[in-house]
Amino acid sequence: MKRTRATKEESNLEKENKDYLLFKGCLIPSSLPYMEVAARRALEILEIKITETDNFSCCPDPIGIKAISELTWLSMGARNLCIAQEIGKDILTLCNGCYETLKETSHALSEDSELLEKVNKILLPLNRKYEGNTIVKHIAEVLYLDIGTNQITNMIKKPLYGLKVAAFYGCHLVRPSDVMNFDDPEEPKSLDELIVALGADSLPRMRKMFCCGAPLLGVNMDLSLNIAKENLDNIKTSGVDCIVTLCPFCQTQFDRNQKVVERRFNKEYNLPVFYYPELLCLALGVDPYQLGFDLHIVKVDQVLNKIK
Amino acid sequence: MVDAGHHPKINVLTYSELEEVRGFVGNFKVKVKKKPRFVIPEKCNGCGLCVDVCPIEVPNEFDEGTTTRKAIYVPFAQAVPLVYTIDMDACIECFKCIEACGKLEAIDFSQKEEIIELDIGTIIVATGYDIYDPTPIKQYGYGRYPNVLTALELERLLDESGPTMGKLYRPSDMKAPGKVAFIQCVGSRDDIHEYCSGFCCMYTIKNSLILREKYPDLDISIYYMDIRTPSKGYEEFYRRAREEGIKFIQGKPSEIAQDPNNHNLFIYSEDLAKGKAIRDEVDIVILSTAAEPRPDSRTLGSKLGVTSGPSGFYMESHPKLKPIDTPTEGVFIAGSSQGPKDIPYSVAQGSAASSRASRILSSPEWEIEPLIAFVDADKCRNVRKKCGICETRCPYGAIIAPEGKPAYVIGAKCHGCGTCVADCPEGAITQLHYTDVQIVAQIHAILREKPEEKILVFTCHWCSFGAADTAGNSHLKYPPDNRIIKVMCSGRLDRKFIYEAFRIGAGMVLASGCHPQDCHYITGQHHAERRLKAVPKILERAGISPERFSVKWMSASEGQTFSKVMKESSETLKSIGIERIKEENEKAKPELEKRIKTFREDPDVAKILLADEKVDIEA
Amino acid sequence: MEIEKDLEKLIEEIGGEDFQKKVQVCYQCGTCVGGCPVAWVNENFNPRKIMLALSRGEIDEIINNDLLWFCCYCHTCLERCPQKIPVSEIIVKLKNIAAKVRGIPEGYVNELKMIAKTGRISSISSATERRREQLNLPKLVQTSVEKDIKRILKQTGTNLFLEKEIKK
Amino acid sequence: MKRGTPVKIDKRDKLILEMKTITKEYSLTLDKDLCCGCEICTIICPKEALSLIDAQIENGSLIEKPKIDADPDKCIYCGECVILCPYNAFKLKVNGKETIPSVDLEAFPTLIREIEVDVKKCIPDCKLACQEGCPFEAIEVIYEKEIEVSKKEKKAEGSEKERKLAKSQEKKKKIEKIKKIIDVKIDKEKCTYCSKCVYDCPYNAIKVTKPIEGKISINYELMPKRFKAAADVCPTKAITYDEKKDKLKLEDKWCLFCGACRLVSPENAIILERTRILHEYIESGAWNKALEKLISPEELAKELRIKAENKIRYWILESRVP
Repeated sequence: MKRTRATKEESNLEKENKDYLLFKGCLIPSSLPYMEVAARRALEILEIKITETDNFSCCPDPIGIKAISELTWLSMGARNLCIAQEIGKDILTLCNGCYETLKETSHALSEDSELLEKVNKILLPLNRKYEGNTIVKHIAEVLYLDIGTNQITNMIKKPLYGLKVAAFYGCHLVRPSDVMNFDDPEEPKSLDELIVALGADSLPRMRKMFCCGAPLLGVNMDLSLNIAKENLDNIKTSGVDCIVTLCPFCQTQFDRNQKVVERRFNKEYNLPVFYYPELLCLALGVDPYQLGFDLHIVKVDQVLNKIK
Repeated sequence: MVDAGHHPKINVLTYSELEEVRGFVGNFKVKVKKKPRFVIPEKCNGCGLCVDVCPIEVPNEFDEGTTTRKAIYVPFAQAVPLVYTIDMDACIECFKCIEACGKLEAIDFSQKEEIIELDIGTIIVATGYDIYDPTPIKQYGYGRYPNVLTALELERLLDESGPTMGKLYRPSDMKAPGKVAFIQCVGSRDDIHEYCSGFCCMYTIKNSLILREKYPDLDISIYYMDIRTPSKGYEEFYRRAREEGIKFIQGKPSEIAQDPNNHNLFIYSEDLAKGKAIRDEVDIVILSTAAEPRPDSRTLGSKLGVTSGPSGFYMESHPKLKPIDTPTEGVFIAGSSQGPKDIPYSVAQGSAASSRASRILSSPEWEIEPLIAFVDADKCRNVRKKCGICETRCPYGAIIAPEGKPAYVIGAKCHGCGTCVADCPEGAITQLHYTDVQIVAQIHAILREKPEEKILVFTCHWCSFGAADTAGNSHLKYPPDNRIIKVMCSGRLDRKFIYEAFRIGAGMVLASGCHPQDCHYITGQHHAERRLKAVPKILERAGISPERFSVKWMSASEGQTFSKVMKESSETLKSIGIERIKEENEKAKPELEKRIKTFREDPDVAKILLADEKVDIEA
Repeated sequence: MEIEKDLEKLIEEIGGEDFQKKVQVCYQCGTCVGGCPVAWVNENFNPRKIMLALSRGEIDEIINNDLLWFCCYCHTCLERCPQKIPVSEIIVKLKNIAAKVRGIPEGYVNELKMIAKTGRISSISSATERRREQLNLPKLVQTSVEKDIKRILKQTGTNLFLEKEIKK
Repeated sequence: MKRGTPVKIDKRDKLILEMKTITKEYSLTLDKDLCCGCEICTIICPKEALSLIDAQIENGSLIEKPKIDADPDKCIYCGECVILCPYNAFKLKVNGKETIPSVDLEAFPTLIREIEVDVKKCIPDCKLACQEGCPFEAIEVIYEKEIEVSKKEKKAEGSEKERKLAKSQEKKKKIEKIKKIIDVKIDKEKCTYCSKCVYDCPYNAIKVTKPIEGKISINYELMPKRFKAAADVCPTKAITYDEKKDKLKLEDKWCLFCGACRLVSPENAIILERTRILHEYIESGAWNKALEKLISPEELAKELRIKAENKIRYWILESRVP
């Protein structure tokens, strides 16, 4: 934790005019555009500039594609990193999956020169060459380390006092910890502190770092929903008003599949699910109607009413 | 403890720190820092009135923070001497204790730190161990979940005179628990501490049986990887625990979760016998944490000339033959400062150490290893001009160079590292049993046949030779092309030995010794490192590829490293090739000849050189 | 390029003996199972048993079992292993072998197809575009992505999984 | 983190230091809203566990008041800060109960601070000046009220609209009037004994004993222009800022001599000296030390001399010469 604190101070110094290359990913822009809206608005208000490019492909998926062929996974990841390298900017991702793929690819290729050579050979016909050491940041990392919770507290206009929230980090934000090196893998603090910065309360619960189960959606729906149920049970018993995620996969699993779990196990949860930038936007005073809350499957009205 | 305190011949110095040790076996001069306790022991009768009036409370270290103590305190009820101490980090100097003490006038706020000097014959180090703080193992939630205890905390709670008068409560709500679970190997046998802490299995079984006796209805389970019961009567004890209905579940728990509403704990683990993941709801979890060396063991060790192994515990002279002795004669180790051990083993070792010590104390004279150095007064240049290099080299102050007179060695103080020998510019100092003649003769003997195919390895007695020994003991394989010459310390390594080896055609030379912090002669390795730094450059200038000479530091336990280094060196040797080695050696000969000039001047060494050269010619 | 099916060669490719050695220090404590979300909901999935089989050289046993694909790659096992064995990473490597020897699950085939076609894992439909327009988001455009991705897939031999699928 | 290791919990409105063992729990809470960032606790803390974070001042006005930071490793929960904080911002709890062990064991005195209201002197036409003027909302006046309706003649004629308007105005004209003051309640938790109410009260009904006595003055030459931070920080409103004249106004009658204004002002611009602290009789080295730090050594010497004289008198009277 000490390490995180140190970087927090350091990066606060150099945050002036920070400009990132936005990596939208696949799932957010096509299926969950409301997440993109919130992220864009939040970054705009917090004065973080973003550049965009149309050249990015899928990150690719660290579960499916990596399982099929690690080399393909690395090469496609390296291709995306090449693009960032050409533009000369650090990558900002909105999704834990993209975050892991790009950060781990960058890490692996910087550590292992043989592997880098191998990947560059594959990229040769594409007229691309990866040099290594591209910096990849998750939006939570930018908010927590670059801007800092104090700054966020100072900027919010409508504090979310009294809102009880379950923080759901998602696996790949913090694990594997020696690659991600962002927050503690067992007892992370960043999202909790970010939530507290908005005036809301982040409540403790059992098995906070349990996987959401989304990676198994394409392999075995049954297992995936069972894992989601374990999480929803734990979240529900902790007595929160809503869930806050940092990843479109967790978001899908809890928002879209909540009803499926409810039906299958004959239970009722009724837990609205927010992407953290959505809550941030609300606290920063963005009009809820601009954020596309109607696209949420679990209706968020109860939460919006509570924070009014 | 009380007996020791009353014994006329035992002087107990508590609340004191070792400052400095000088001298040698039988004649140690020891400086001890007595910290001020602000209470005069002779006047204090231990009544405890001062404690009642003290307004400040801090966590009690003896009770592992399960309760508090006052700023004026005795560590524990049986402490010897039973004298109060004021903790100045907590005291606010209200002087209420002075008022309470009244006519006894035992409290003295003007006390200062005091250094006392003692004449000591032998020293036994028995500084014990520390308990690993399991907070970094975040998944077990120690420090976050109130109902997760360490085994030592449980031990205090179960003590009849402890903070809860021997009752076990859930710290979160002070209710009696219905179900408790022990988790074994917390912080040992993993990436935190590689070793097995040894006694945790037994104390867990002991505590589970005490709990069973106190609370017959309590549900007790023990999560373990292996239960280790290697000593006499231990396995029977384990069997008794099973008979008493204590559940043993094989499987290391992956995480402990806490129900935020009622502080109940959930253990998530695999039950290996069933082969599936299980969840267990319990009231209290007790972590059997690892034993670890005390944080200041290395600093204390360096004052005493006792080294620590990779795990941080003190190293014995020889793991099998000299388990109590240390490299410094007259200093012995006992108990858990040497490694984790249980009570009978500690008592046995303590008794052994005291009898080893009394051997020295009871004899009027003590024979030391004859490995000492002496100065040839005729050669010493200190007579002609101020030199005194040898004096600066000796870490023990055993060699003295008075102005205008030849230097001399105090035999009993000399530990025999040979650093002064190697650094004497005139070659005036000789070390018995490791004379230049003897070492050069070894070099010549080893390199008599096919020298270019051989790797000459210089090792120090304690570490790198130990590493070679360990490699052999552990049946590690490495190529047979190396030849070892042992010296007491790498500090003895004269550069001329290396030049001589190359001059007569060695394929490779490897100098080795201990890691900097482990040197058994305190600074010997440091001087060797400094001296050997220049060698590769000189060799390169002479025409010898620098990779043919290398320096490696390793500790006695690093058998793996030794075999790895030998394998690598062997490969380097092969990759260079005999032809090139021969060529290089031929080219370098004149330059090397110059560098060993002083050897030729020494008649005894010259004899060996000449004899060998004659053999060459005859051949 | 063709899908390699020789097991020994495949193991050699991912590091051979060293790869297997990584798990030989495993002392079968079960930490990986206790924290595994999949083992929690499915009794048969057991990463410890996978490590056991691997350390004994019984790799074909692992890859012939469909359970391997159930690993959800959450890295909990990797974080908590007391011997620092990268369990999840090892399972990925085993999955790579299994993919070549026995093929991949249907869900992943669809994903791969989508990637080969569009370079993304989710399609951009006109409905998506409409929704983005409503939310004032810029249009989704892609340039030169598909061609690049196809090349990468061909170079790394991953496209063979697709061809095989098409033949079916 | 071993059991009993103290921790710091920094919340939006509270700073908490906690030391939890199984049998005992200590917690020291600083209410950030009540704290004005004066220096008293940092001066007297015997273990230097408390420190000040400087205020933020922009263009002469206060952006953020000075804050107190605490070091959990140094704090020993002696409670000295609790006793001396003029604004009751600190709370010490042992096992959940509010108490100060050092006071119970006579290592620290309690301050003499009193407030008395003579309700008999209260006359209803004061318009509750004490309640309205209290900077800490600690005074609640309980009174009987009477509703007086102004009896303006209603215009009978006029359009309906006008009549409606008149009706609404009529409502507004209902004036609450205080008939009799029954009691004046002082919330001792909130009251800082600043004695502002004494001077607000037109009838001399309130008497206050201030715990700290001293002298304060402003050196206007050193004060920058348009500087109002000193007024912004003052919790008792003893310093006010006059916008028109661009001048700080000082009213030392209800100054608590806490020194918050001195902290935010330029050096030597505010001259402050604490001369006396009213406290119960006590003999304690720790208290003497606190006095020495808080008031001048000369004043301490005076106090010690009085103590010594008392002692001698006692000995003589009881003829118990030591």
